[in-house]
Amino acid sequence: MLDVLRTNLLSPIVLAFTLGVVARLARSEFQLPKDLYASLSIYLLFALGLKGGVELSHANLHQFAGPAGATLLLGALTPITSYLVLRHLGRFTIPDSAAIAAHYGSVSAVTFIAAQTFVTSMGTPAEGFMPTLLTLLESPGIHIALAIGLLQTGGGRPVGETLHEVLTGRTMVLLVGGLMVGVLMGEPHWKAVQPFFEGGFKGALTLFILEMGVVAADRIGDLRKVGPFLFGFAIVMPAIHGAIAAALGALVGLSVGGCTVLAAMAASASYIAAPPATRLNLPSANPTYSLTAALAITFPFNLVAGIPLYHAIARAVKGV
Amino acid sequence: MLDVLRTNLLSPIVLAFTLGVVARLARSEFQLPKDLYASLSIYLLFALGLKGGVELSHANLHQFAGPAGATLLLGALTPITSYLVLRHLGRFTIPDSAAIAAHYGSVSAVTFIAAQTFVTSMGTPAEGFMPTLLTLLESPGIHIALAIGLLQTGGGRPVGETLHEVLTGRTMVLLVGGLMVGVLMGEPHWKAVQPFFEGGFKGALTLFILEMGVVAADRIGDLRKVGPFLFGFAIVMPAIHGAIAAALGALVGLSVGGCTVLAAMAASASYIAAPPATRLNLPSANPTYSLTAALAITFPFNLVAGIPLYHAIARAVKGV
Amino acid sequence: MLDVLRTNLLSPIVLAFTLGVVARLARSEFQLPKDLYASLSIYLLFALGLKGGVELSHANLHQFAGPAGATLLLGALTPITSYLVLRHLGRFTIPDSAAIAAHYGSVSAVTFIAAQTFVTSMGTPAEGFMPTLLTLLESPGIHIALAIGLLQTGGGRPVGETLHEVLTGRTMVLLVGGLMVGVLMGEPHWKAVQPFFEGGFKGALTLFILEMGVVAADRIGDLRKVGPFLFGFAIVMPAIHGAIAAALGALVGLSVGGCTVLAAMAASASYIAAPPATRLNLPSANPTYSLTAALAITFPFNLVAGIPLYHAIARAVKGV
Amino acid sequence: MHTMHLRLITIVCESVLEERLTQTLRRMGASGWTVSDARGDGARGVRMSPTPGENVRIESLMEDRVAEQVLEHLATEYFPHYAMVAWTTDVAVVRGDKYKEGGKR
Amino acid sequence: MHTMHLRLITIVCESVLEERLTQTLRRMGASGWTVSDARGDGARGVRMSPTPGENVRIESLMEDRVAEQVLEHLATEYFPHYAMVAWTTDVAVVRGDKYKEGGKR
Amino acid sequence: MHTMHLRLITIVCESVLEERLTQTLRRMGASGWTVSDARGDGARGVRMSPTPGENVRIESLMEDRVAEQVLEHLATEYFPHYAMVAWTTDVAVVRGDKYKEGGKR
Ligand SMILES: Nc1ncnc2c1ncn2[C@@H]1O[C@H](COP(=O)(O)O)[C@@H](O)[C@H]1O
Ligand SMILES: Nc1ncnc2c1ncn2[C@@H]1O[C@H](COP(=O)(O)O)[C@@H](O)[C@H]1O
Ligand SMILES: Nc1ncnc2c1ncn2[C@@H]1O[C@H](COP(=O)(O)O)[C@@H](O)[C@H]1O
Ligand code: NA
Ligand code: NA
Ligand code: NA
Repeated sequence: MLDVLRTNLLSPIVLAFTLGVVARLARSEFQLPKDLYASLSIYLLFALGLKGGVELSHANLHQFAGPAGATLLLGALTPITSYLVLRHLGRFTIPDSAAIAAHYGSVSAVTFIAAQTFVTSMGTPAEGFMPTLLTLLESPGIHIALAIGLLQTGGGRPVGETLHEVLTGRTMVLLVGGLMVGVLMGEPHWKAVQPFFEGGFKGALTLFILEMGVVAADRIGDLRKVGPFLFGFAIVMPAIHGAIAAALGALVGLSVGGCTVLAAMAASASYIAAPPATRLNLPSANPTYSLTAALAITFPFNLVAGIPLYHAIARAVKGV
Repeated sequence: MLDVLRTNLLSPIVLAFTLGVVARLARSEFQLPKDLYASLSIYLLFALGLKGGVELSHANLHQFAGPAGATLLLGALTPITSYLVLRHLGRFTIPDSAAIAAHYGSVSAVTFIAAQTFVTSMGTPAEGFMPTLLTLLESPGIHIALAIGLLQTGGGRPVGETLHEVLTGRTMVLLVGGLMVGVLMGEPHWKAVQPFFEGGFKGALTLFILEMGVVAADRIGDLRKVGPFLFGFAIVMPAIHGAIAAALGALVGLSVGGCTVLAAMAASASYIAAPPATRLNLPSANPTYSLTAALAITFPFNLVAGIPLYHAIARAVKGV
Repeated sequence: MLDVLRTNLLSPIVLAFTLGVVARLARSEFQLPKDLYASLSIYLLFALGLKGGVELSHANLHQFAGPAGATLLLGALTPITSYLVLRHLGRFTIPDSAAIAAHYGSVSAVTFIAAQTFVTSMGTPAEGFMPTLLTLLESPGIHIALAIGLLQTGGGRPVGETLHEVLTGRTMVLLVGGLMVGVLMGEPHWKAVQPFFEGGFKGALTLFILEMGVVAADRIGDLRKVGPFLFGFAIVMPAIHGAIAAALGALVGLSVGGCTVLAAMAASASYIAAPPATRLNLPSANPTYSLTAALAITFPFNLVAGIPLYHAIARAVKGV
Repeated sequence: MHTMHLRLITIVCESVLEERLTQTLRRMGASGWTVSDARGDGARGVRMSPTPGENVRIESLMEDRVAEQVLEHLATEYFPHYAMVAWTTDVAVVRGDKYKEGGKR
Repeated sequence: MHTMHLRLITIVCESVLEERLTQTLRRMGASGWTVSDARGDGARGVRMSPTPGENVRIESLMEDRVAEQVLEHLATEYFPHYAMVAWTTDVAVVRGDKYKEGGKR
Repeated sequence: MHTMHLRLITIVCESVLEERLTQTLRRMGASGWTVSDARGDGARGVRMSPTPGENVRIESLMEDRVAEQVLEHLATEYFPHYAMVAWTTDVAVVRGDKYKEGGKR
């Protein structure tokens, strides 16, 4: 376990994140141009989708139903546990509890990618259909959490609008679209675009995560505002969700790698799809809470310690 | 032929275009950042030029005169046929006819690239000097069409200005410049930059065409405004121009691949160089007509059906 | 030597620079999108740092002290010689002399990269720790020159601010940070990101330098304003600094490649870190002087003739 | 030159509101709008997007009466919740009819 | 602080016109201009570039008399053909001489 | 709608000054500012960055008195050295207290 942690700490991803944090703490003005950040994220998501699609076309689809069910279950469970803990233990307001729950009920694609990279380098690659699970997990949690918040406060704009925004957002278009393109085009065509979409993947991810370090560190000043409860929540809740997901994954027959990645997904908090949806639907929720927790606490926790932890749990429950 | 069509339909290029269209029709807000779109287009044009230049330095130049003459002939012919058909059969105004003719008299670099990719994957690569022909075809058609329009209406700003703009525009600088750099640097230097300019080419093209799908679908609402005549024009005229070009190509000794690519060039309509030139010179022409026809009808037609069609014609006229 | 010059003139780097110049002189509007330019520079610096770090982890560190000392010496010497020559021979005002000296006392990362590329292609690669030297050379010269200027005029804002800006600027974060990430991650992790950071390097550099040609040519009109003295200075001073650095490099045991690169660094003039620092600290200095000299004279001089010259000098002093 | 007086309303707000506000402007009678990207800092200092300080700057020419209603609407529905400022300026336009509700479109 | 009154003309138009309009401003006597990128929607709704809604926003400080002439020129030469709006505002500047035709440059 | 009159100061300058000027605005009593990227040309025509014509456009709402002081400060400290223009406009805002020095923040 310690060895694994060390290997993980010296991976380009974790090092680049740390560099971004250090630069920001040294009050450097450094940041990626906005369009480069967006471009990298488009590239990463589309590459992920394409590769996932190509693998999906080889995948054993009768093994897919169980994991898909488990994923949807997690998508319903995690926003509810998050909401209950925040509202009743943390004494947050209804809008704040629902807004934070929307973030933790959804998923962070970068955490997913980091977990995929990690399990591959550990020699325990995940199933080919994992990116498909990612697309299943993104949206439900946001809607369940927002629904709770809106029902409790009795306000809200048409739910259809939000549903549409999330389902047609950048992540969905690129992931689901990429998956379909990948499934349809097959191996020979994939070979032609592989140097671009696979060869450059890890390097582009490194650059992207460098900026995530800057952005996360930018919020370190807000950690005070967040308070000790939310701080603890942002570490303990992911760990619990991760453990549940790893066990559930084992139950439905996922490999060690698959369990680890599913755990990382359940444990992660969205910071792309959830923020605008909550901002527009629960305007009285304080965005500082959810974004600081998701970006400055949970994301680095998962990157540095969470993923190796879920891997250990997955090995334990799989008995290897 | 059906087999070829199927292979083409499942190519990353056509699939990515379709994904962009579907995303837009589902009212997704997804689009590439403006600067990423521009960057990809710069990369593609420069890579095209460089590779073309390296190939040109090996090419059999005494075979070049015929194809060059054929290209210039097409550059003079296609704007005139387009203008006459639009004005006299379609009953468009003089400015509208001239503006649309300027688009169809010039050439779409992306269609050219798609055709190159297609013939290579069909095992019938085109001649090394094709990118040089592309540079010959871009400019004349625009000027001839604008000249017709301005002569007929008797207005217009100094023709030198427009000529200068097109000749020093992005496409020309990158294509002609890239060609020269490619010719001069030779093989060993090319090897050093090849991973960047060749390895990434098809992947970058896929991403670029994804956005073209979005942009094209954005104009689908304008198809009504365009009317049935222009709709038919935007499919039939390219097919005719393509057939003429394929025959002409065979006459001057081009290979099947070369004939196909020349046909795709003649059939394609510019949506980069022509729009600003017509907008500034023929302000009373309605840009909705030309852009919708070029982008939302002719471009996808060529991509999906036109290129395989020209290939079949080229095989027929070459008797293989 | 002539052969070397010819090979250099036909390298993609020099050809791309020339293309940019020619396009601009033909009054083309072509330029890279601002964000692409920034993105390429971020990529190049970070790739340089990473690769340097990986090499540094293999480097013979007891050979490092001498070159490091030599570099710091050059960082103190070059701004002073520049200032004295400009002020007393060139009769520039104090602020103008100091501002130009700040540029020539610092270093141009692109010139460094071009020199690295050149010596590698000559079969005389430089030491693995050269990027580390680059980081040592960037900052001191700027501060020494500004200090001279401010002491002489007796104004100025807190020196700490400027120091902080330069030390936490983009170049430093990416180079120093990249070096550290590279040292820490080691070979196996480097392999994973190498296709992105090494495979694409030369191609990306070519595109970047194309834009530098445009930017340099943009200032050709300002050459008149610069006057014959500064014109001569921008060629002769680098040559002298380069010769001194090559000799100093030989003295502290650098290889021919290392001497050449050190010379190119000393000879080069900063146009990224120095301009904002001088603009904010010496507002009465005319930025046209320093930028035109650095970008439109010294940079192309080094690229085309300087680097081969320093290579010849390095061979001479090393007696090979 | 015959000019006409109109009000220009300028709204600076979190970029997430762009779509919603321009639709609101249209619904309330504005004939058009212009948007540009901006960054800024103000009283609220909340960070509403992962990349902080991303604002949009929306401008719209309209009749005084419409401007009044828009300000009213913003003050009630948006000011309490969102990082936002808005101001109006007197401006002169040529062919002002275009900007009137029901004006030639 | 001694200030002076000038007119600020703001033109929002299709980006293809940027070069031509700034040259026109200079020719008609403006001492300078500022341009930023914008997007928008208006009465015309034509899409004039492959990527729709790409506008520029041009601002220029000038004397009232010059502003009149510029508006006149825009109204005759450009308004009928191009997607465009323009308005003028009264503003106060320091050292206004700089902006006068023939003023110190 | 109860509105209040304020001054909007607009500064267009070399982008290198952004940080310094916004800090100055804050120090002199402005409650916030909005910045967007711009390009332009003017009397000076010096090129102050490797990529020429990169300006920023800074806007800030403030009381008349503060605006006076800011203009004064710009005119003395910045105008002689930097490529820059600044102007002020009369605008109306809702809930103007927010923008007063010592106003609710
Ligand atoms: N006094 C001001 N002048 C100009 N813009 C302002 C001012 N105050 C706030 N803003 C802009 O409005 C946004 C939201 O402000 P606030 O709601 O005060 O946090 C800021 O990010 C600024 O872009
Ligand atoms: N009422 C308005 N207020 C602000 N900007 C407008 C308005 N109407 C049009 N515009 C801008 O002017 C451009 C052209 O408008 P139009 O000529 O009306 O199609 C639009 O894309 C908008 O950016
Ligand atoms: N008359 C003007 N109207 C609008 N903006 C101007 C004007 N003059 C100068 N500017 C802007 O201010 C910047 C600096 O101007 P200057 O100090 O005159 O060189 C220019 O780059 C323009 O963006
Ligand atoms: Na989650
Ligand atoms: Na054509
Ligand atoms: Na130097």
